[in-house]
Amino acid sequence: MLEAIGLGSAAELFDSIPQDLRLERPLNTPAALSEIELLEWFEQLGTRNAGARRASFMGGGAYSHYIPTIVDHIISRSEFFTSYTPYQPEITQGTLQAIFEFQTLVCQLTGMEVANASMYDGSTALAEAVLMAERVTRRSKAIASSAAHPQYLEVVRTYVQHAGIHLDLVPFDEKTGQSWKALAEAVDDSTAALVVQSPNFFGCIEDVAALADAAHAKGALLVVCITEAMSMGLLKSPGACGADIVVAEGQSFGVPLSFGGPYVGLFATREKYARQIPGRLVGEAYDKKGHRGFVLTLATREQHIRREKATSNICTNEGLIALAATVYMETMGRRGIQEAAHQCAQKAAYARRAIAGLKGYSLPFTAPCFNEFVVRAPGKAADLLSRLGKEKEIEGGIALSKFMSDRPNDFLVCVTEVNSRAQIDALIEGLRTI
Amino acid sequence: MLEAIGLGSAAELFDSIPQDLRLERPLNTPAALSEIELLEWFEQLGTRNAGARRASFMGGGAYSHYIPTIVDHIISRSEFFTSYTPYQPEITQGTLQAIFEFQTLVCQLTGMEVANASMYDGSTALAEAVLMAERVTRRSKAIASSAAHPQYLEVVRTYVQHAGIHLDLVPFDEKTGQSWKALAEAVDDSTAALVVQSPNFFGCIEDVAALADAAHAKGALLVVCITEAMSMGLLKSPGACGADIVVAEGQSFGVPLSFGGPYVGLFATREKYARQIPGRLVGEAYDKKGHRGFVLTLATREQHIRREKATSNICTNEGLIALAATVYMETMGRRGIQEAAHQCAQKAAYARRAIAGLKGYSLPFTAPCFNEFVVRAPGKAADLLSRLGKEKEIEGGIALSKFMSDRPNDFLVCVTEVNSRAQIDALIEGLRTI
Amino acid sequence: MTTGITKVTSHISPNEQLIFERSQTGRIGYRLPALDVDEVELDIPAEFRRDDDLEGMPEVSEVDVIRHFIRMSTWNYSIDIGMYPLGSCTMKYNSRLNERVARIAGFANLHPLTDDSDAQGALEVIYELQQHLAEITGLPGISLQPAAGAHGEMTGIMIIRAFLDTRDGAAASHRRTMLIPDSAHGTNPASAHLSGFSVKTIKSTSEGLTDLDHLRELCSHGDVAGLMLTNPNTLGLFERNIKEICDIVHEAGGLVYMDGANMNALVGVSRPGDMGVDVIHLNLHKTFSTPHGGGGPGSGPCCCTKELERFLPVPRIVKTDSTFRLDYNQPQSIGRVKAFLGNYGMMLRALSYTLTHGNDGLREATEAAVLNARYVAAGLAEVYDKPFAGSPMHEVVFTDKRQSRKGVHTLDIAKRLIDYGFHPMTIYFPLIVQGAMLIEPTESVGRQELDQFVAAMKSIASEAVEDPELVLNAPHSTRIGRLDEATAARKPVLRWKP
Amino acid sequence: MTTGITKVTSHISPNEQLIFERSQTGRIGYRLPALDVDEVELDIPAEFRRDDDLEGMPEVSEVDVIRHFIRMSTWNYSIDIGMYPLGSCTMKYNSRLNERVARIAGFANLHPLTDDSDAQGALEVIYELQQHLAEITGLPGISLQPAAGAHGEMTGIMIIRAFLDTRDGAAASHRRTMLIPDSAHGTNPASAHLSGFSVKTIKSTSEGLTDLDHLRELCSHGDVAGLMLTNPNTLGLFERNIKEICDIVHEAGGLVYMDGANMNALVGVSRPGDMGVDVIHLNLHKTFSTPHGGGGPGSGPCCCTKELERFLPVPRIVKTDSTFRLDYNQPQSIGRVKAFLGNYGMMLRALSYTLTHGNDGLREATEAAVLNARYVAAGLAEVYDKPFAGSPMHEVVFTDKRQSRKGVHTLDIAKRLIDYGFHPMTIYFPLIVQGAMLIEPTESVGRQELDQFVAAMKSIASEAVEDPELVLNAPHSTRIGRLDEATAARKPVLRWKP
Ligand SMILES: Cc1ncc(COP(=O)(O)O)c(C=O)c1O
Ligand SMILES: Cc1ncc(COP(=O)(O)O)c(C=O)c1O
Repeated sequence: MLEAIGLGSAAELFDSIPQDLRLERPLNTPAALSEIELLEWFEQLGTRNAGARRASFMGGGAYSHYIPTIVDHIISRSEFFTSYTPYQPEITQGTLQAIFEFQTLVCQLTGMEVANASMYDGSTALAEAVLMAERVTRRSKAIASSAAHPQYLEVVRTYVQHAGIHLDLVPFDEKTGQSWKALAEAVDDSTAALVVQSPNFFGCIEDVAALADAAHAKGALLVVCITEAMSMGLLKSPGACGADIVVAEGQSFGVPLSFGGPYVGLFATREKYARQIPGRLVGEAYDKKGHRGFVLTLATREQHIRREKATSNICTNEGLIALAATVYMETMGRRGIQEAAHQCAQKAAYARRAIAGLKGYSLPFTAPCFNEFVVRAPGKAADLLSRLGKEKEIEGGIALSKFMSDRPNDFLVCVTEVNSRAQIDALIEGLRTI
Repeated sequence: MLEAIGLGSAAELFDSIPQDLRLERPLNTPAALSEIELLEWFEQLGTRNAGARRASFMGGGAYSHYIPTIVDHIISRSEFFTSYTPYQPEITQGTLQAIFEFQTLVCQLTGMEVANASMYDGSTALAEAVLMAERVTRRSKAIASSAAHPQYLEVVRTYVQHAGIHLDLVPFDEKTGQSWKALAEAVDDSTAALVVQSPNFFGCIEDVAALADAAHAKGALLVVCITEAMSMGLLKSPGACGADIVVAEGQSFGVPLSFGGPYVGLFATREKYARQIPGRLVGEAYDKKGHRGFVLTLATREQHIRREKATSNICTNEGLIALAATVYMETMGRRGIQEAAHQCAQKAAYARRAIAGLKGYSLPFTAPCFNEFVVRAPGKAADLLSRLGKEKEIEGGIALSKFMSDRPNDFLVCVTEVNSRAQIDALIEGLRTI
Repeated sequence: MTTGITKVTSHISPNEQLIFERSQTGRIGYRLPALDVDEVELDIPAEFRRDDDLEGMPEVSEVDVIRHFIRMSTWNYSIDIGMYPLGSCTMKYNSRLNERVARIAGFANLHPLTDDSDAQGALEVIYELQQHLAEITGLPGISLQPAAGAHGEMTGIMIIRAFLDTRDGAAASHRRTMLIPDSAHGTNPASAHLSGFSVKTIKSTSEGLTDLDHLRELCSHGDVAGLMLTNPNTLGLFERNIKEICDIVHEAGGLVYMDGANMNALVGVSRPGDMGVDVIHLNLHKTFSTPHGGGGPGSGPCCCTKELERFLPVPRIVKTDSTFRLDYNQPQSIGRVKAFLGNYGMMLRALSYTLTHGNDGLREATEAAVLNARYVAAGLAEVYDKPFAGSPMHEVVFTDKRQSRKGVHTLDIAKRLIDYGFHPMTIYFPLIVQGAMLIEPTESVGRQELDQFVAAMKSIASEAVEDPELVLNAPHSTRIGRLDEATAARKPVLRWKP
Repeated sequence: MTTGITKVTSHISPNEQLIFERSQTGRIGYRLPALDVDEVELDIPAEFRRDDDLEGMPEVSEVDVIRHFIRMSTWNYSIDIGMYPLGSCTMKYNSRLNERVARIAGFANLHPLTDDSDAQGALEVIYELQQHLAEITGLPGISLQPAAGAHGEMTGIMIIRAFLDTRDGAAASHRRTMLIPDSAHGTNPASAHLSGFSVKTIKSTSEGLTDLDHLRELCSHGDVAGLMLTNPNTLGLFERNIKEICDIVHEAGGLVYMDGANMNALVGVSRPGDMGVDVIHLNLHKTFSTPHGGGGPGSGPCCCTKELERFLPVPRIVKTDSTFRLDYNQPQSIGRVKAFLGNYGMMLRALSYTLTHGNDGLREATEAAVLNARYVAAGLAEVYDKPFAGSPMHEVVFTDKRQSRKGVHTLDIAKRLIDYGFHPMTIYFPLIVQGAMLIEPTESVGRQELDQFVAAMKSIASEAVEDPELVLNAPHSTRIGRLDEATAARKPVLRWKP
């Protein structure tokens, strides 16, 4: 082929690069590995992740739920995972219809009217929600609950730091573990967004409806964030509570933990704000013969057309993960999501009650919870948990000291439908004996 | 739907079954398991197969070779694994073209002119070969090497017992481990088939060309059987040696050990015998517009048309496994199969030489081998191997006492490209120290 | 032409040559580790070595191979695309979970000659599945060694022969007649022949059932070794006289073999063992949902009475306390029918099927399968000729009698169905029914698609009247049209040549 | 109409409704273990509970779901079907091996908040990949946290801002101008805006390169924070003056950000760090072959100079001896841009890519990618307008200038390509080129298919002359025609409603 284009050597392909900028040595990276060698190497590295093998009660924004086998089979279809963003609708209807179903499912679960095709994850979705609230209200203050996921709050801070948005955090109630009262009190006429997570980082359910009234009374938008999407199978939808923007992490719906990603951010709002939504939207459309199809629409919001005035800079989103969530939601369906949520809540209640009864252990917060709750240990939670791991092969939860230096003995426990009673009893026994 | 067909209950669906033949109780099998429970159960059973975890030097008709990742991806395509036998060519060209390629690849490797769409496995293919030889020659005696795979010989015996075919076994040479001389001497004018396996069960390479001459001189057919298909990457093809029918076990080509099956039987012969072949054949065909396509052809040989006069009773064959073998042969390709065969032979030679040098160990047979050879241990091979397994986590080979009571100390060692030098050295060290 | 076609639309479909036509010298699609032992001169003499340098084997890259097969795959119809009404084939949904189970390393990497003690988990699977099949068939003696239905037939018939030879000694040589209904599948006579029996055909009655008088007549000569019967038979009808049939054969000194290909109509509802059947084969790739894979692999367990158990192939699997072992010491066994233990991977899938369905789920599947067939039968009765009045079980047979008056035959109707987006039903089988169309929806299809199927068949029936040419030249919407099979068979091209 | 169409044929394609239109009350596709703890009354008050019984969520069986998605999938074009010449998108082959690696249980089941000591293997993967990317870019400071290219841009630009604020203190408030070429991708200005910069546009020369004089002019006001440059630029041309460009910006007190979306032209051949670039993002879902997945996920590592390293997002990964830990103590960091550690699964795939290619393989891939683009450029030059003379790197831009005289525009040519079996190239980007067609074959396509592509493009060019209507109404062979996007945007229907 070189001859065909009149070149003598591969090197000549790079003539347009100035001599002094050409790398004249081989890259200092390893020589090629065969499949056998590569798999051996990765398998061996995998065994050095003890955490992945243990019965786990870790949540805090990433959850272990059962993933039906067909989810991975479907997202592994060549036509889905090796396909590009559906800019050519005539040959990407499969992806487009799946996204349209995803948007619908997200609307239905959140109780909202419009949802987009996905955001990077829950944390960036929350940040984009705050930016959107500023666009909608033309106000520059955001008030957020300090009981929201600490990493989510960090991401919001990063996103808003140069957007001229002032971010206020309100404390949570040390008794209940909730923050809605303080939030309701803090909202004022200059508030763009009231930001609450429910269930919050401590697993405590907030009174979202009350917040909606408070926010709307001052002309602010209520932004509701959900890290445990499964909770929507049991708890009143934010939409029904009056939320204006709902963001959630969709990992609970058929996405493996995978050390933190890729996950998928859900973003939903009211019809009237549709043109302020960040990211891609798929809509219904018809061809000349009247056949129904789907297309990417309202593109004038997006960076490739609106450039610096776009509603966001997002381009590539989490397509395949949104597909996994779609397959999950459709396979589990109406009854499966209810059943899974029900089992999460029941098993968590069982564990919570039993742990509360252990000598030296207590529950610092009184608010109702879904499948996560904070436990106060007799000693340092971090040490306790690391011993639980090493001695009992149990990941007992997340030490809050990771995020809050003033809570050395507290840890967050999460229980889902995949935790058998035997596992829960082993955890309780472990806590008792260690 | 019941109403739609005028029934009141599901029970009525079975009115045509006499009352006394209806099972009026639930089946005495377990109640339904969920995916979670089922996978846990099977995973746990899997851990109770210690043999599957060990470095292995077992061959004897089933071999550990590297399987490129894409093989399983392709055979897991819905369109391949959930498709039926391609009786409707207009909507099964994918399967048909793949089989046509399989037939071609088998012809090329075996050096023959026609190959069928697959048999159940190597052993049944061998039995069918003997039956075919009888049809072709109208003679009723088959002479087989006693150095062929013992289980293959058992299967042949079962198949021919009621077919009026007399099966003679000739002994192998205790020094060389070969049987071709004895076979050449045994053939006579009433012989339908001379049956030889090369490399034979002991790994010894037979002089196939010499046998072809001997067989043809008496008007008999030479049937060559190959259990280690990889050997064809290095050894002269049976076709080139003058074989009339070649059968082989195709498991070495991209098929997991899977405790013995499903595997795939290769069956190839001369053009002139095409209409005597058992099983399905795919051929080229054209439609009215002149488009090339593929169809099942020469069906008049088969049971669904010829019934008791068919060339075989086979109907369902090993389609998907033949596809795996096809993907394997095409992915490895010309150079990959040569390279894998080369590595097998080299690593086997390395191991063979080293073991021969161990105190108390010897090699009973002198014939050249490909990747399998017999070792004589100082003591009972079965005990030695079971200790190797339990103490060193190595499957050191196959004790011949499993098949031949008169060879207590001999065992069969197989080395392939997946056995690293470290593994081979561990085996040698294990033999030395145990 | 698209009148009433709701299930499919026309779209572009990729072309793809033969891999050999794509091959380019020097391309590779594999990578192996470098040889890690010092290369030596092998003791294999030159005349034993290949000298063609594997000329003609393809040289392609990995992406070439992927595109090659992915493109070709899109030309196939499959269960995952939709209903597959192939009568007698039981094309039901293949669960992904079963595929996953079959790939668990502890099974996939296990060598068949591993010592029993290091393969206890694998042996337990075999034992457990045998228990389930024994309960489902009512026949306690099981061998999972046969690789497919026909293989199971051969095994079963050889068991009958072994039994007779043992029972009657030399006299058995006069019992070499196997009775087989004219409606039987071709593998039945072929398998009987393999076991050294000559076949006599039993007529079917106008009802579509075994003709008892003819059976009695045939049984009156003392030469009957046995009967091979499919039940429900290949017309989808339950042999209501099965008990009497078995008695007649038994009284004549023969045994009864049942072809279990149609067990999807009976699981959890009725058991061959209770009917008086002596031996049966099952098709795990039908009733127990292991994938057909474009033609295989299958698995054809052979199930028999206690009395016949001793004749089953070796090895048998034995459980003592909680350990399992293979027993080769069965002097009366017919011997091995296959190397190793059979198509083990299919056993894993079948066990996963019975366990995920559970006992109630197995019966419900049977009910749904029969209900769906009845629903189609009712839907088509007014437009197509239904040769037998009896209510069908899991499959129903129609004919082209009415359409053929206009010159439209079963083959044409089948091809036209393709334009409607359906895989055709089984055609021209059973042979006794002129222009047979044997329809088996299975339980894996919902009412909506059944309605589409019935509508398509009705639409074709009217096309046969209004525009026969349209049907005669079908399919019109596929990438290739009807192929010239006659020429293909006359001048067979069975391989690519350089 | 099928003149010269060699790559595809028309075939039936299954239809499929929305899942909601398939839903039937009572159907289920899941099965969970029975609740194994005693059910208690939860302390969740009624007003906090859902009261809509999840009305409207689908109720379907497992086989319904499988058929639903398998059918829909067949409507998609994909890499595995063929060449995907989307300029700027680098649609290369996605290795199955990488997918397998990403699914290894030790990684897939690992919780992101696991203690470092129990996740050493996972952390080593991150560290190792960072080493490779640092060597490839020549920029030692790496963060793998950004989830995509645009996310990496935002991160990089915020790092520039943090640097300036630290260096200049209050004075930095006068440096709020980000220079961006008119040919840049839309994410560039959008990302700059997110970081609080106002954008000034730099002109391109008639050669298609950055206009140095204009750059100097813009840099003369003291307000320049930096420059965002894509190299090779979005016209596929290497910015031959890159060093000088960097000097100009640096002298003006700004920093240089390079959009690394086009690194597939440079890996192993030339390194941004050696060009004077301060920050760059990579797209693992382009250059490093992680699958696009119909729109994502991506991964957009941010790579910077030693000097800027301290501003990278937390946590950073630190290696001491042979153990790895996450370091949160980075006071000057811009902060977190995403929860947890980024799109980890993509890191596994990318590392698998660099390791299986090896250092020589990485360079060979670059050579093949550029060679393929050159080959297409040469093949099309005579029939399509090539607006820039310079020899392209990994992608080449053409326009519809000649065809538009006949009223045939880029969109029409793109749609007509679909009839020829190809996914269209990137169209109307970059915006500065009227009717742009940006073609990037990548290394994952062979000469045969390149020739088919060139032939198709030439054939369309002649159709544009001989039968413009044919092109204007394309595509003709797809299951749906061009959709009315205007109406879709005017009256958006963004969800199914009961
Ligand atoms: C009634 C009947 N009997 C026997 C068989 C043969 O089974 P197999 O194809 O598994 O050998 C079949 C399958 O086609 C069948 O339908
Ligand atoms: C030149 C260029 N820059 C930036 C981006 C944005 O990358 P991403 O889509 O991963 O956010 C793209 C991808 O479309 C691109 O082509």
